[in-house]
Amino acid sequence: MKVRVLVRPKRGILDPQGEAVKRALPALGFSGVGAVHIGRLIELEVESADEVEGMCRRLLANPTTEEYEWEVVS
Amino acid sequence: MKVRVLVRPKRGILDPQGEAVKRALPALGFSGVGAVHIGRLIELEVESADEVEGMCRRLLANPTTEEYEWEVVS
Amino acid sequence: MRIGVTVFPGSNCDRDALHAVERAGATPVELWHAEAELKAVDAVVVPGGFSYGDYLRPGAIARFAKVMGPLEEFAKGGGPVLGVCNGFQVLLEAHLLPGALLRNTGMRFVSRRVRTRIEKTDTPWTALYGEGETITLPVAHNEGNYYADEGTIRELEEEGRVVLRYLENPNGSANDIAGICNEARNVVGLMPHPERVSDPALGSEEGLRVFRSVLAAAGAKV
Amino acid sequence: MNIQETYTSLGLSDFEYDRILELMGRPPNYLELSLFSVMWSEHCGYKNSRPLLRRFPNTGPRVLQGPGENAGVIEVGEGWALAFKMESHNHPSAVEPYEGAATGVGGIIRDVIAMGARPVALLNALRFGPLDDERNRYLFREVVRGIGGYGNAIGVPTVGGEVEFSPAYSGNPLVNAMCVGLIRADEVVRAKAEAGEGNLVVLFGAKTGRDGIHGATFASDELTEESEAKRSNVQVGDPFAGKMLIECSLRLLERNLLVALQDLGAAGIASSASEMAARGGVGIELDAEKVPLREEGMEAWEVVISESQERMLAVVEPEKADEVLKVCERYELDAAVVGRVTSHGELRVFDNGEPIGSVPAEALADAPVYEREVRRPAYLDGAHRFDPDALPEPDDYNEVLLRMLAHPNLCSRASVYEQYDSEVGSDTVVRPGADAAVLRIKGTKLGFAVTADVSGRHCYLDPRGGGAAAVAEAYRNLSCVGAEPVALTDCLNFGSPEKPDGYYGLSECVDGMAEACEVLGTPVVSGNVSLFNETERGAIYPTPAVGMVGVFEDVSRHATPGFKREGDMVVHLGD
Ligand SMILES: Nc1ncnc2c1ncn2[C@@H]1O[C@H](COP(=O)(O)OP(=O)(O)O)[C@@H](O)[C@H]1O
Repeated sequence: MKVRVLVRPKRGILDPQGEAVKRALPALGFSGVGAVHIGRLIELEVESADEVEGMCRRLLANPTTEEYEWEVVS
Repeated sequence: MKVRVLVRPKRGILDPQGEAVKRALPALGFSGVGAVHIGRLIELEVESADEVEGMCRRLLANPTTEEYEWEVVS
Repeated sequence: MRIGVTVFPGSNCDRDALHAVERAGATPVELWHAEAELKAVDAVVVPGGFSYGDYLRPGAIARFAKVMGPLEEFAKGGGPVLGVCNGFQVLLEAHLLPGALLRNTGMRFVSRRVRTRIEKTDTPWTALYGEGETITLPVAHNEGNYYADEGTIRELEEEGRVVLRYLENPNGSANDIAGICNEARNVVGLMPHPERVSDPALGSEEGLRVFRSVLAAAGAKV
Repeated sequence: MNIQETYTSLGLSDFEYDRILELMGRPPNYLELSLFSVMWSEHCGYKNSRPLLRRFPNTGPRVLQGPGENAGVIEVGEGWALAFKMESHNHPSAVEPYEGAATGVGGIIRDVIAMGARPVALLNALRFGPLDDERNRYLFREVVRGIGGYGNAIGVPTVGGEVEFSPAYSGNPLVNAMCVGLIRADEVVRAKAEAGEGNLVVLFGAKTGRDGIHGATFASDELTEESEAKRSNVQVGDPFAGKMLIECSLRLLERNLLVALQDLGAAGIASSASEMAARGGVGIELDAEKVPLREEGMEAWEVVISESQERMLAVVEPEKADEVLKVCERYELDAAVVGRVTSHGELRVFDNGEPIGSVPAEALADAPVYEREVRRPAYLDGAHRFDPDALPEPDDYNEVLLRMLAHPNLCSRASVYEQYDSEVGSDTVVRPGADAAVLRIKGTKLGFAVTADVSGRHCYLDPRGGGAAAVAEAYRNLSCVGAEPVALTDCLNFGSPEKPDGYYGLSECVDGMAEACEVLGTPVVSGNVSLFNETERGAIYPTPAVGMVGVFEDVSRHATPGFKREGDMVVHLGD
């Protein structure tokens, strides 16, 4: 089955990438953009979903700075 | 409104991150994982969804190597 | 004295660290990532580079390598461990040190020399410096912006665990932190590269005392 | 598509197709035609530049290997030698700047590994259009990021380079990368598949995908709107795999497990194998189905001409093959025996035992050579009528000075080189910011200096003088840090040679460079040619980038710019 994991910076943690994108947008003529946050998208083919939670906690996200969510997509 | 953009390597384009993670997983004690693909998750606050498509094309994704999809999440 | 230097796939300052260890007067020992043994070393350096390409997050994959098991035990048993740059990132991922290293606020790789101050000399890796001494060290990294929650930062400061501080902050690091140690003070992580300024042929030897310190500390114990 | 459309789309002319028919004695199939198209492209076959390149001196007392191998090699002393080469990645960088620059760096590193050398220094020569244009800013930013992204991660210091901006490069940036490797003089490896029949061909490194199929043909075409559509086959660099490839290759050589080694570039396995066969005067048979693949459903012809990055091809004695595969496993690289050396002198490709292509290796190596028409361009007359005395006298010299210092072509390059790790390896004695970078050779007093130089504008206004000046500037830069200049590599970036104006610039620049090389005693030991650097708006300036290497007997005796002490005398040398 295919699993999708979304990893994003924890609230309150500095997100230099998001900041940089936010600053770049007006120069390209895009206005009206508020907060921008950038994280990671991880897509995995797994045999069972049992290990996904463990993988997220131990490897795919850094609990100090990031939060994650995951779902089975197919 | 809040928009979520998922950016991933185009099919056929080498995804060195995904390859490296996939190769490392068994040694980390995670078995039964097939393909792994790593991309970016971008979350934006926008006033209207009209400009999102343009932002994706011009800044958020690199159309040469990446594909993207987006949706309004709230 | 034998000092081990770990080699992960993608480590690229391993040879530099081995060279610095040798110049300091110790026996350099290569510790291959896939072997779960420390070869009876007296101290370990986790060198810089891009272990596993920095893919996923710097240090995230390396911290699961086989060599890390015995290394963690060694560290918990009080053995001196130094992480430099990517090595620092590995030690953070392995929770041997608190906090994390985020992207530089400038969003660019920074490679330059920066002035730093030795804040603490009661670690095995800084013993031969003077407290408050200023030294110039090279930095070269994408993710050197030290972050920890407020409580942790306060704890680090109060317990005197900020070992090295930038006088010219190149990356946005909290409290200008360039290096920290664990509670027991035997595990030190530094973002700048002392091994690159450990040879007069390259114009500076200001970093060599990092490696000499651990030798001196061991000598004192024997 | 009929056959003519097919070979035209592959960049072959009617004349060239007729010649292929003659050489083969039958019509080629698509795989065979693809091979000719790549091996006869300018990038690999030098069909427009070969007669010009013969004008360069390429021997000297310190030259161990001149042009013709993966890189040139010079002797330093005490048994040490340096292998180096410069190469262009202009077109890929115009299309996808980050990956184009990154794979350019990766490619030149593999050329140096193929000589058996450990890569120890990188340089680059860059050209972009003016920075007031968004696209140019994007190209500049991403190219620099790509060079750093690859070089920093693979752990080879980027110690120098040069960058200039001019409208002549708008839409056609130049990205030239140079790598220097260190090797024992008696351990230089050559990419010959000799030592006979029965030896095995081993492919190792990354898996093979559909990357950059026909990239090399594309690289020798003019950039048009249409090439935008070809972008899906962009190659992506993986410096992590590149790092493993360096360590693995050096370990294989150190343990004496290889007969020959060759990097994979344009047209992948097939072209590398044909080069090895041609150089060794042997044949090679490849089994496409043995190649480790990244993608499903690849056709055999795609497999053998794919340009996936981070791969090497080696010739191995059968009894050592297992050991070779084991070493590759240690470095977590894919490896497989994909073929064998034979005596028939052909490159033959099989798919599960079915022959799918067969070409005499010699024929592929024997690209046609064109002597083009040379005509002095009319613009030169106008350009030479410039009268400096007609310039108005500035009111305020201070202001003019400040404006000049702030000009992108004159200002500090720190914002570029601070994105490059210039010290990894702990051998960098003089970092970027001086006239040339200086590195030491560990365990000895020896050292070397490197620099990259050229002024495109000078070459445009006076091709012969500009070509000579590029060599002379490099020579001066090395002298200024105290090194003895020894030899150079170059990358000839020009417009279309099919236009007499363009060919004039190329021919004159080469003459000027050759003359300077003769006079200064610095032979050309390697190089690369990038032609057809044109957009709808015209050709770039003639830009023959020069990368020169000098040596020190005692590297501690180097000099750096910058005034050292108050009271020292300032002397002006020359006129
Ligand atoms: N693209 C680049 N990459 C790395 N270093 C560069 C680059 N461009 C310039 N430099 C470095 O900046 C310094 C100044 O460059 P330049 O102005 O071209 O010097 P010069 O005119 O003395 O040749 C040199 O040390 C050079 O190596």
